[in-house]
Amino acid sequence: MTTTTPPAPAPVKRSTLTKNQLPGWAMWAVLAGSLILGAALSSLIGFHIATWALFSALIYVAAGYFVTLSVEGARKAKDRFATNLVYAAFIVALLPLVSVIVTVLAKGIPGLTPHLLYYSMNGMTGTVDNETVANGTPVIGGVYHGIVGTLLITTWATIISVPIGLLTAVYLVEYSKGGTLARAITFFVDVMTGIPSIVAGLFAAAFFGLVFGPGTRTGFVAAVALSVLMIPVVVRSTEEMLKIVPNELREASYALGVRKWRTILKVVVPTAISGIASGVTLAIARVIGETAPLLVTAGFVNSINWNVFGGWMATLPTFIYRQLMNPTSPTNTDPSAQRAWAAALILIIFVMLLNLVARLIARIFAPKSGR
Amino acid sequence: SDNPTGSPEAAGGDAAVSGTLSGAGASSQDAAMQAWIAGFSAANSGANVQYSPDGSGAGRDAFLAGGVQFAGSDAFLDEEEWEQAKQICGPEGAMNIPVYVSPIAVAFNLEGVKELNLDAETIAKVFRGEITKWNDEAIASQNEGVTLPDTAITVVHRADESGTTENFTEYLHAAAAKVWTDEADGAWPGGLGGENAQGTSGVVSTTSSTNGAITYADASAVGDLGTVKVKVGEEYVAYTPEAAAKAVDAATPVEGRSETDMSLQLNRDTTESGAYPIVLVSYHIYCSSYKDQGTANLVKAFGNYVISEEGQNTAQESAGSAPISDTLREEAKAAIDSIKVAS
Amino acid sequence: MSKRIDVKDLNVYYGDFLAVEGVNINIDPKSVTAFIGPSGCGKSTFLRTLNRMHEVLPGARVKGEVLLDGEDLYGPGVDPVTVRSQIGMVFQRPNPFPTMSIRDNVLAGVKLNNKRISRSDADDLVEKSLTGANLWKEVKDRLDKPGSGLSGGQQQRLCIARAIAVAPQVILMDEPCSALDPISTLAIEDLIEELKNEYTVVIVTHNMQQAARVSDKTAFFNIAGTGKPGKLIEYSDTAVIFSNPREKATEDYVSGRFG
Amino acid sequence: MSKRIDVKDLNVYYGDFLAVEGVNINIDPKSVTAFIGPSGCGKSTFLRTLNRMHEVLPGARVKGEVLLDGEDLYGPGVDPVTVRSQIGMVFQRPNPFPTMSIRDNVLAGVKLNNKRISRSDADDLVEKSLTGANLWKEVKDRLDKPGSGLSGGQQQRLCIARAIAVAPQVILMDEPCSALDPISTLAIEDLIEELKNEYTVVIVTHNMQQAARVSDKTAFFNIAGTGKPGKLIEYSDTAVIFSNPREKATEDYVSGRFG
Amino acid sequence: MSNTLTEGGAKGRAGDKVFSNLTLLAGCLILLVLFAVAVFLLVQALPAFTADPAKVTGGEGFWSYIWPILIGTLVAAGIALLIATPIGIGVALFISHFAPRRLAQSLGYVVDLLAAIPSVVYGAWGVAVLAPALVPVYEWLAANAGWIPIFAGPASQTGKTMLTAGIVLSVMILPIITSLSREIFLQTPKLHEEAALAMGATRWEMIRMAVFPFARAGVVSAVMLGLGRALGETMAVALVLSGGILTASLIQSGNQTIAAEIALNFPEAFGLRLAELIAAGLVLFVITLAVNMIARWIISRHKEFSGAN
Ligand SMILES: Nc1ncnc2c1ncn2[C@@H]1O[C@H](COP(=O)(O)OP(=O)(O)OP(=O)(O)O)[C@@H](O)[C@H]1O
Ligand SMILES: Nc1ncnc2c1ncn2[C@@H]1O[C@H](COP(=O)(O)OP(=O)(O)OP(=O)(O)O)[C@@H](O)[C@H]1O
Ligand SMILES: [Mg+2]
Ligand SMILES: [Mg+2]
Ligand SMILES: O=P([O-])([O-])[O-]
Repeated sequence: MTTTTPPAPAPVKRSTLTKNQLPGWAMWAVLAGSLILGAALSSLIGFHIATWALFSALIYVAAGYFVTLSVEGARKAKDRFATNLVYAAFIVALLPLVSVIVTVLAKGIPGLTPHLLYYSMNGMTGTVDNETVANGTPVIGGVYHGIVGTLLITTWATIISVPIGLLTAVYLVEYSKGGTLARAITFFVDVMTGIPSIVAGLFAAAFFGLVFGPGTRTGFVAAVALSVLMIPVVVRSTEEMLKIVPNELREASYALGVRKWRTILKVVVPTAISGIASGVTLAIARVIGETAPLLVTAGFVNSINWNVFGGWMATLPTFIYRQLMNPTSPTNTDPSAQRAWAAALILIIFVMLLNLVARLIARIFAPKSGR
Repeated sequence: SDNPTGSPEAAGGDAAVSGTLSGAGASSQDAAMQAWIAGFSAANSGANVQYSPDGSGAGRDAFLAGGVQFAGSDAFLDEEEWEQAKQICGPEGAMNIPVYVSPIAVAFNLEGVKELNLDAETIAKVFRGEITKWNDEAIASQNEGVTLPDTAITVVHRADESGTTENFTEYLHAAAAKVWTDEADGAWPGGLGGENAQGTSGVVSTTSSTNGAITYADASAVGDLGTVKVKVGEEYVAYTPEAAAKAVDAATPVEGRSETDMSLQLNRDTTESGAYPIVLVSYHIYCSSYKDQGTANLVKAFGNYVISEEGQNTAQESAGSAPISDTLREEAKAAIDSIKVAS
Repeated sequence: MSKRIDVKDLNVYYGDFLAVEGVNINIDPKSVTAFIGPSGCGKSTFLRTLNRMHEVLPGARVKGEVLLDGEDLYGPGVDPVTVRSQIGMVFQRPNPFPTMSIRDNVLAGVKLNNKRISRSDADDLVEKSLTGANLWKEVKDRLDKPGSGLSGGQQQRLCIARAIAVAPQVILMDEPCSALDPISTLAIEDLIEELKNEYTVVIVTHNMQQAARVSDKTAFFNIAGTGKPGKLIEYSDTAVIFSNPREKATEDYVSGRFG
Repeated sequence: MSKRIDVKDLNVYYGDFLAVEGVNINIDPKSVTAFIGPSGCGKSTFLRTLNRMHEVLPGARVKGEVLLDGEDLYGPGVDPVTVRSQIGMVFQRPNPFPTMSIRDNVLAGVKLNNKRISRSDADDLVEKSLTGANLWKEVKDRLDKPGSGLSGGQQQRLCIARAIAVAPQVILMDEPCSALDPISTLAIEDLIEELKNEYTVVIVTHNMQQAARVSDKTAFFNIAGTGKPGKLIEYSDTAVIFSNPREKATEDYVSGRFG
Repeated sequence: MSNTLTEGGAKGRAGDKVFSNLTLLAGCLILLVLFAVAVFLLVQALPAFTADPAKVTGGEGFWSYIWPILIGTLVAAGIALLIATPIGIGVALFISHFAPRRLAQSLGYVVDLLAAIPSVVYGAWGVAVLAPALVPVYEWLAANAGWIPIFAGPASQTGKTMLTAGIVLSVMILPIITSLSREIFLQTPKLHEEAALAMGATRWEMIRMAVFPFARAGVVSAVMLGLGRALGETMAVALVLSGGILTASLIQSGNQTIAAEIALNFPEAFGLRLAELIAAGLVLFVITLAVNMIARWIISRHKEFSGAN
C-alpha cells in the first residue's frame, strides 16, 4: 500500500494534492523530540530505560496526533493516531515475548544437551545431583520420558478433539438452522471455554475411575481430559472461519450438482483452511503446556512409557512443574532448575514446529491470492 | 534410554517380588521417595514402584478409593478415614508408618545475619504480623551482640495447603498458645497478612529474593538463608537431624488405634534438652492385608526397604531428612511384617 | 439430450415476502429462452427456482410445480442434487473457486463429485470447455494459476466453462455476458447457439439485442411497484415480443432505445 | 469544479507482470471519456491507476505520470487519500457495505469528511443521490434495511449513488451499467450526461452503443496476446472512432455488430 | 415411466446423510460430554451447598467463602481482557493491514509463539522476572496514586500482586485473541476494503468501515475464548499471585482466583473441602456461561447485517 513519500523538498507551488501535507521528515523530527523529552521526563523520576521508552512512546503518539491535527486535519490525525497505536500494540506485545524467550533461552540452553534428550530420569536421586554439584560434573538425567508422554498424549488429544471439533463446527454453521440443539451445543461449548483445566482432569479421572476401576491413570485418560479443553477452542475458531466463507462459493458448487457434504469438504473447508489450521494449532498449544489435569490423570513417573493405554506417564509440563516445585535434590536445586528450563525450551520448540506445519498445510490449500 | 545414571542392571535380586506398586500422596517425601524407588528397583529388577506426589489429601483419597496400594501422607488417617479404610483393607484397617522425618526450619533473609535465637512466642508474633521490624525489642533482647537493622519484616507463608504449614502451626499453637490462637491447620489462617508462594521452593525463592523476609520450610531446602534457633526449655536449639529425631522419639503414640498402627502425637512444647520440636513426620499408609500374595510381598519388601538403615540413609543423603531411630525402626518392621493376604 | 420445462402457478417467496407470483411458462427443449424485464422484477429469483438453487437461501421457498419432462422438480423424493446436476447454472457475479487453479475450476463439477477421469480426458475436457467459453487462448499457458487472478470478464467465462464442462441437459444463465466484451459476448452467443442443438438454454439478459439475436422465445417480467411481487407479463416467440407484443408494458419496455 | 487528467508514459505492473504499457492520454475536464476494448486488455487496471486504487493490491505499482490539473498524482508528498476523495470510483462488481443500511451506504463517503451533517441535509442528500442513480423509488421505504438485500442491479445503483454523493471532481466508472436493465441504464446515462456539466467522467464499457451515446471521446485499448501488455491503440473523438477510425484494429473492433 | 429425478440419487444421498449425521453425532457427543461434566460437578459439589455452614472453610457457609475469590477471579480476568483485547486487536491489525506483507507472515508466527509457552513457564517467568521488575512501579504508584483505592499502598515487596497476575494472564491470552482476529481480518472481502478506500477513506477509516463490521462477531468470539482461558488458568496464577483475602488494592498481595484456589488446595483436600473446591469450579462454570451469553447477545443483535455474502 505504499509506493510514495520519500522525504521531499517542500513543494514549490501550492498544490491541492500536497497542500496540508506534512513533509516526510516531520515524523522523524517528532520522534527525535519525543525521545529527548522522554529522556528528560524520565530522569525527573530517576532515569530508567523502561520509563524512557514509555514516556517517549506516549509523547510520540500524542505529539504525532497533534502535529498531524494542526497541519493535515482531524481525519489524518486520527489515522496517524490509530497507526501509531497499532504499531505500539505490536511492540508492547513483543516485550513480554522477548522477555520470556530470553529467560527461557538463557536458563534453558545450558541444559539442552543430547544427554537430556536421550535419557529419562529413571533411578535419579538427590544424591546424584548433590554429587554433580559437588564435583562440578555435567547434570545427568533427562526428559526423554516427558517428550514421549507429551507427544503421545497430545497426539491422542488431537486425534480425539479435532475431528469432533471440526464436525461440530460444520454442524453448527452448515447444517443446523439455529435450532434448539444448535443453541444447546453453542451454549455448552461456551461454558467449556472457561472450565478450569484441573476440573477437566478431575472429570476425566472420575469418569475412567467409574468405568475401569478407581485409580485408572493412563496417558489416554489424560488425552481425554485435554480434549475437553481443546474441543471448545477448535469448535469456536473453526465456526468463525467457516462463517466467513462467502455463500456464492457454496452456491457455485451446488449449481454444479455437487452434494452438500462434498461442497463442505472440498470448497468450504479448503477456503477456510488457513484459519482452521491456526485454530487447531492454538488449541494444541493451549493444552500441550497443561500441568494440573495431567497430574491427576496420567500420574507422574521417571521412566519411559510408550503405552498410552497402560501405566503412568510423564509429560514435559509435569516434568517442568515437578522439577521446579519438588527438585530432585531439595538441597541442590540448580540441576533440577536447569532440566526444567531446558524442558520448557523443548516444549516451545515443539509448538514452533507445529505452527510451521500448520502454516504449511494452510499454504497448500489456502485461497490463492489475486483480485 | 531409561538408565541415565549408568548404574549396572539389577542382578535379579529377590525373585519373590515382582509387579508394579503404585502410591500417591505427600510431596514432602517426594525426593526421598525417588531415592527409595531407585534403591529398591536396583535390588529388585522385577519390581516397579511408582509414586505420584499429588499431595497428602489426594494420596489418602486415592488410597481410600482403592486407586493406589499405599499412600504417603504428612498426616496420619483421622478417625473417619480410619474407619473408611476398613472397606478396602479388611477388618484390621490400615496402618500409618512414620518413614520420613524432617525438621522445619524457620528461615529468614536479613543481610549480615545468619542465625537468630527466638522463642516460640516471638516467632508466633512475627508470623502474626504483631512484630513488624527486625530490630524490635522482643527480638533484640534474645540476640545480644547481633546488629539488627530497622528493616520491615515480610512474612512469607505457603499459598497451598501443606503438611509443613500444619506442623508449623501445630507447634505455634502448642508452644505459644496465648499468641497463636488458631488451631493447627494445613492452610495458613486467612486474614493474616503477609506474602505467600506455592510450594517449598516457592517460599524459599521468594524469601531469598526479598530482603527482610522470613518463612518456614523443610530444612533441607533452605540453602543459605539464615535460620532460627528455637528456644526449648532454657536453651536455643538449632535444627539438626539428631535434634529432630529426638523430638520424634519423645512423641506419644495416638490412642485407640490398632496394634500395628504407629500414628504419633508430637509433643511440641517439649522441654527436653536438645530436641527440635518443629518437625514434620510423614507417613506411609499401608493396608494390613492385601488381596493377593504378590502385592502383599511387594508392599512388605518395599516397606522394609524404606525403613531399613540403608533406605533411611539414602533418603538422608538425597533429600536431607532425618533417619528414624532404631526403636522406631523395630516397631515399624514388626508392623510391616504383619501385612498379610486377605483370606 | 435435452428436456422441456413446464412451470405451473409458481409463487416464489423470501420468507414471507412474495417475490414472484403466479408464473406459468412452458419452455421447449432444444430452444433458447430469454428472460427480460426491469431490475428487481424477479428474473434471477425465478431462474433459481428452475434448478432448486432458490431454496439454499435461508427462509426461501416456492409454491407450485416445475416439471422437467413431466416430472415435478419439487415432488416428493426428488433430490435437489440430481436436479442441479441435470440443470446447470451460471451466475450473475463470477464466482470461481479461490482455492483452485484455472484447470481445477473447470474440472470442479467432475472432480468435486469424485468422478474418475483420466488425465488425458481431463485435458481434453478442459480445452474443450475453455474453448467453448472463448477463454482457452488467454489462459492456456497458465492453467495452474489461481482462477481469482483473472480479469472480471475472464472470470465470468471461466464460470461458463465450468458449467458446460459437466454437460447438463438444461443450462440456466443469469446475465452471463454482462461483464463481457463484444468479442467474448459473440463467442458466448455462438456457444449458446451451439448448445441449443443439444440442450435447453434459458438466459436472463438486460440486452434486448442479445435477446433478439439468440433466443427463440422471450419472457417479459415486470413489477408493479416496490414490495409488490414480480409477474410474468408476456411470453411468446421472440419475434412477436420485439415486433408485435400483446401487452402495452412489453412494448414500452422493448421499444426503449437501449441495450 | 472539474479537472483535466494528463497521463504520460504510464506503465502499470502487477508485480513483475507488465499489464498496461506506455499510455499517453489527455482527458478534458467537463467531458465524458469512454474506454473500450476486449476483455483483459487492461481497461480496469488503467482506470484504477487514475485514482491510485491500483496500488492497494499487493505488489501492484506504476511507472510514469498522471497529472491532475498539472499535479502529478504519483508525485512525492501526495497522499493517495486526498487523491481518492477527489476522484471517485464505481466498481465493476457492486460492493455496498453489507453491515450498513441503504441510507448509511449512501452517506458513507460523506460522513468521512463531514461528520456533523444535519439530519435534514443528510436526508436531502440521500434522496438526491438515490434519485440520481434511479433507485430512490425502489428503496425509499426501506432505507434502514441492509444494502446487501438488494438485487444485483439495485446494489450497483446504490454504489453509484454512494459515489456521486461525495461530489468528486472526477468520476471513474468501471462498467457501471453491465448489471443494469435498460431503464436503469437510461437513468445512469442521463446521470452521466448531467454529471458532465460539472465533473470529468471516465467510463469503461463493453457496450459500443453506450460509448457512442454518452461519450465525447473514446479510447480503444487492445492486447496483442496473452502475457503481452495492453496498449492504448487509438484515442479520439467518439464520432471519429466509430465512423472513421485511424487504426484497422479499432475498426474491426467497433464494427462488430455487438453491444 | 421411471422418474430420473428420484432414481439413482440414493447412493449419492447416502454420503450426505452419513456426513450430516456424523456432524450431528459430533455435536451430540460434545453435548453429552459437557452434560457429564456438569453432572459430575453438581454431584461432587453438592455437599458444599448442603453442609453445616460452620464446617465450610471460613466458617460462614459456602457463599461467603466463594464470593471474595469469585470477585478476585473476575478482577484478574478483567485486567487481562482490558490489556489483551486492545493490544491483541492492534497486533492482529498490524499483521493483517499495517505490516509489510512479507514481514507480516513471520510476525504473526512470532506472536503465535506466545501460545507455545507452557503456563508453568509463564508462572515461573512472572515470579522471577516480571514481579520484581514491577516492584518499583508499584511503589511509585502507591506513593503518587495511592489515593485511588486500587493503587493503595503499601506496595508489595515481592510484586506478586493481582495486577501482576492480570498482566501475566493478558500475555497468555494475547495469542488467542490475536491469531483468531488476524485470520478474520485477513478474510475481509477486498471488494469492501476497496469500496472504502475508493471514496477517500484513510486506512483507519477503511478499517472501521469495512474490516471491523465484517469481523465483529469473530473478534468477540476470540475475546471470549481468551476470557475463558483467563478465567480458567490455574498454574500461572497459583505461582504468580501471593493470594489472600479480598483487597481493593491491586498492588498489594491479597485476592485469589477460583482456579488458583482449586489448584493450590486440591492436593491436600478431602471430604468436604474437596466438595467446596469443586463447587468453586461449578461457580466458574456459571460465570463463564453468563459472560458468553452476554457476548452472544451482543453479536446476535446485529445479525441482520452479517458479514458473509
Ligand atoms: N436474499 C434475498 N432476500 C430477500 N429479498 C431478496 C433477496 N434477493 C432478492 N430479493 C428481492 O427479490 C426481488 C427480486 O430480486 P431479483 O434478484 O430476482 O431481481 P432481478 O430481476 O434479477 O434484478 P436484476 O436485473 O437487478 O438482477 C427484489 O425485490 C429483491 O430486492
Ligand atoms: N490482481 C491481479 N494480479 C495479476 N494480474 C492481474 C490482476 N488483475 C488483473 N490481472 C491481469 O491484468 C490484465 C488486465 O486485466 P484487467 O482487469 O484490467 O482487464 P479488463 O480490460 O478490465 O478486462 P474486463 O473487460 O474483462 O474487465 C489481465 O491479463 C489480467 O489477467
Ligand atoms: Mg438478477
Ligand atoms: Mg475490467
Ligand atoms: O510437603 P508439603 O505438604 O508441605 O508440600
